[in-house]
Amino acid sequence: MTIPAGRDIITPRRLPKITIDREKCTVPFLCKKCLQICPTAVFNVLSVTARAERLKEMDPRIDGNYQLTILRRDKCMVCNKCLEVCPVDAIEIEVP
Amino acid sequence: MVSARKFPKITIDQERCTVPFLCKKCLQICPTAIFSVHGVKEERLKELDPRIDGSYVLSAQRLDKCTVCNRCLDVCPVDAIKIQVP
Amino acid sequence: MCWYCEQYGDPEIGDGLWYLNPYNHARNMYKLRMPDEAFKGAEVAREGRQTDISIADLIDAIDEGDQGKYTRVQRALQANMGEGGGGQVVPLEDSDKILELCSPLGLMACHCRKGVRAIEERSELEMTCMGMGVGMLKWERWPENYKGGVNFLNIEEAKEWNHKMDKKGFVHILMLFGAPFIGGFCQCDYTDCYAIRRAVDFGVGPIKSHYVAEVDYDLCNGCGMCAQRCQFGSLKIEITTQKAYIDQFTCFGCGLCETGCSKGAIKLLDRTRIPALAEVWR
Amino acid sequence: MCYLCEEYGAGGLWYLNPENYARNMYTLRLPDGAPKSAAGAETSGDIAERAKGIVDLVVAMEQGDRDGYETIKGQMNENRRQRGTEGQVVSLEDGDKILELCSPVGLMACVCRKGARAIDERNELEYTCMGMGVGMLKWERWPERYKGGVTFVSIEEAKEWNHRMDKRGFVHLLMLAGAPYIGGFCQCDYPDCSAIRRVVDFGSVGSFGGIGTLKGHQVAQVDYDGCNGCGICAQRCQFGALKFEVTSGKANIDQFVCYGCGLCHTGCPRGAIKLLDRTSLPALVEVW
Repeated sequence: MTIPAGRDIITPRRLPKITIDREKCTVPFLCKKCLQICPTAVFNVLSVTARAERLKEMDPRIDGNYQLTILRRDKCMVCNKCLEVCPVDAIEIEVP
Repeated sequence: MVSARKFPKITIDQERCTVPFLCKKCLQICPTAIFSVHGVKEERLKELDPRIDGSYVLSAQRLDKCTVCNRCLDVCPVDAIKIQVP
Repeated sequence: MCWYCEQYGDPEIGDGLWYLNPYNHARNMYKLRMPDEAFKGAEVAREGRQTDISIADLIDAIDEGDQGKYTRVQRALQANMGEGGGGQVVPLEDSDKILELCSPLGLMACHCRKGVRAIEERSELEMTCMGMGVGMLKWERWPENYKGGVNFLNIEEAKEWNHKMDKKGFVHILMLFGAPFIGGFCQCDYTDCYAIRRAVDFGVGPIKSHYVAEVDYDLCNGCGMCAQRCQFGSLKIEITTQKAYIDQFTCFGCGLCETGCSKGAIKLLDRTRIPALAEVWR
Repeated sequence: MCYLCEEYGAGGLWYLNPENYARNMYTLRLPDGAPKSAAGAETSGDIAERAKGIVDLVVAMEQGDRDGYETIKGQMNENRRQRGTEGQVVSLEDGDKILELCSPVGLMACVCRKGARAIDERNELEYTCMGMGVGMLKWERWPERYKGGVTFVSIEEAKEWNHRMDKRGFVHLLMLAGAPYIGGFCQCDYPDCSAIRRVVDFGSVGSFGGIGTLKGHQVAQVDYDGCNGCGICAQRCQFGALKFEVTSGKANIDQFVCYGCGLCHTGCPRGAIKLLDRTSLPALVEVW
């Protein structure tokens, strides 16, 4: 038997859709502007494992070594700060 | 999930606990504020006297928050509270 | 009892706490870190195991308004975490004891902060994570995972670092790399640490510690230092009484309020001795 | 838009619409056919009936009855809405504006603290609640409800009191007594205020949909440049929405959990927390 608690019950709600144009956003770990401005830490940056080499650290300056992903779009309140700071206009937020 | 558990059962002996709004010890010691005190019959133009037996009644509403710390038992001067751990 | 203690605790040693059982810090643990059949053990944890799910599915369930899916994914994630990728919050005192048992210990860059905020920790002064156990000796093979290298510490230095992190306000979490092998001793805060955020928002991730915090109303002067330090939103200042209020059902027992209280008004109690909390691990 | 604004806002904020403070509002306070109590019980005098809703919820939790839990919660919200006895959190500034519109206003003992902690507020220095509107003029008929009497105050005195309560750290909350008739201007904290407790304890993932109280029209936002991480704001949040993000050394507000009470905003010595209009953030527009 389980006890419903606040974090076990959802209130249905349409979440914003966030898309990242990877053609434009090529060096997110170097740029990191959106990652650090986001009040609710929606973004995540990952190293592209396919490019990882044993015994080698990945260079943030090289295109495509890191990828920006959306981790927590449930926390996005569309404040648009990321759009403002993105130097290459790679982020798009679609409000449902 | 919080966990699977049964809540403690709290019974208040109303015969003994007669003036809860005057005594108020359990209400103020409870770390999770699970108790509640209410006037029994609010009448127009009359204020209830906390000193009169039965003008207020104590109830334990938020059993889900009771951790059975037993502080209410310790402070109750008339031993009116019983907590049954399931 | 917590699942890890049931599996890996020794009632004779360290009050039966799994992480104080020296056997769990033995060198050969490393080989077991990807659990084989024998180590998968507890059927409870295996039930509902599903590998192709993630937090993203929980979020989709919210978007779709599908309570059933949400609950299914939540349970499966909890089961997965129990098996190997989980962890447990520990208070400062216990973590000091763990540092005495485990070797080697090395400071390293935090993986979560790197991912969530693109923070690069390049030197031992910046590093906010600690790798544990013999696996650390192979760090040089994976420079990307250990950006900035690893700075090995002795027990005293490790404790000093631990206390420094506690003072800053970080929650101490043991991160399992295949139970009971402890791979990381994390210093976490809300939003920037994956584990805490999962636990607070969805009830998925590391389990609560063996303790819960309790306020001594006689000593508490309502200064509010503790409220600044709680990362779980379970400590509030009850203005009416001018005392700290702790919701022990959501308290993770990290002990930050205890170590931050200048009046010594907050104590850690043994969770298992409180009937209503004895089985509250999530 | 919040449903109160939709129905009573006349294009703006419902509580800044002077029409809602007209004297005749008082007679409207209980709509015909509305349930007699929040729990839907026939009599509101009986203690067991009065607490029925919450007690039923607790039983459903114990039995792990999720559907039952949701049904009871839904019913409680529906009853409150029909009776027009919901509430809404307001910021200090909006509270001040309301005090200018409403008359009379009188300090009184808080009913919640009386029930939850048996606190007996006997004079104006102790009072932590404010009654509003012409209904207050009849207070003498109900001495038990207005233990210690009522101290009527002028607009300036009321504002001063409001600011003092804000300084202490109380959340300002409008309590409806038959929408849109505002019966009380509450000063609340967790867990002694039953309104705050109902929303904090019975919400859902990300703290939505508690019982009986709507979030305010604002949400707080941290200005990372201004914040020096002193942590005072974290002491003042009653909703667990504001945490001190140790990594960045800044305050971190979960705006989905935030009720927009503005206590962090008024407590910040550096002015680093701003209140934004809820409607300016698309994802929050429907989060009440």
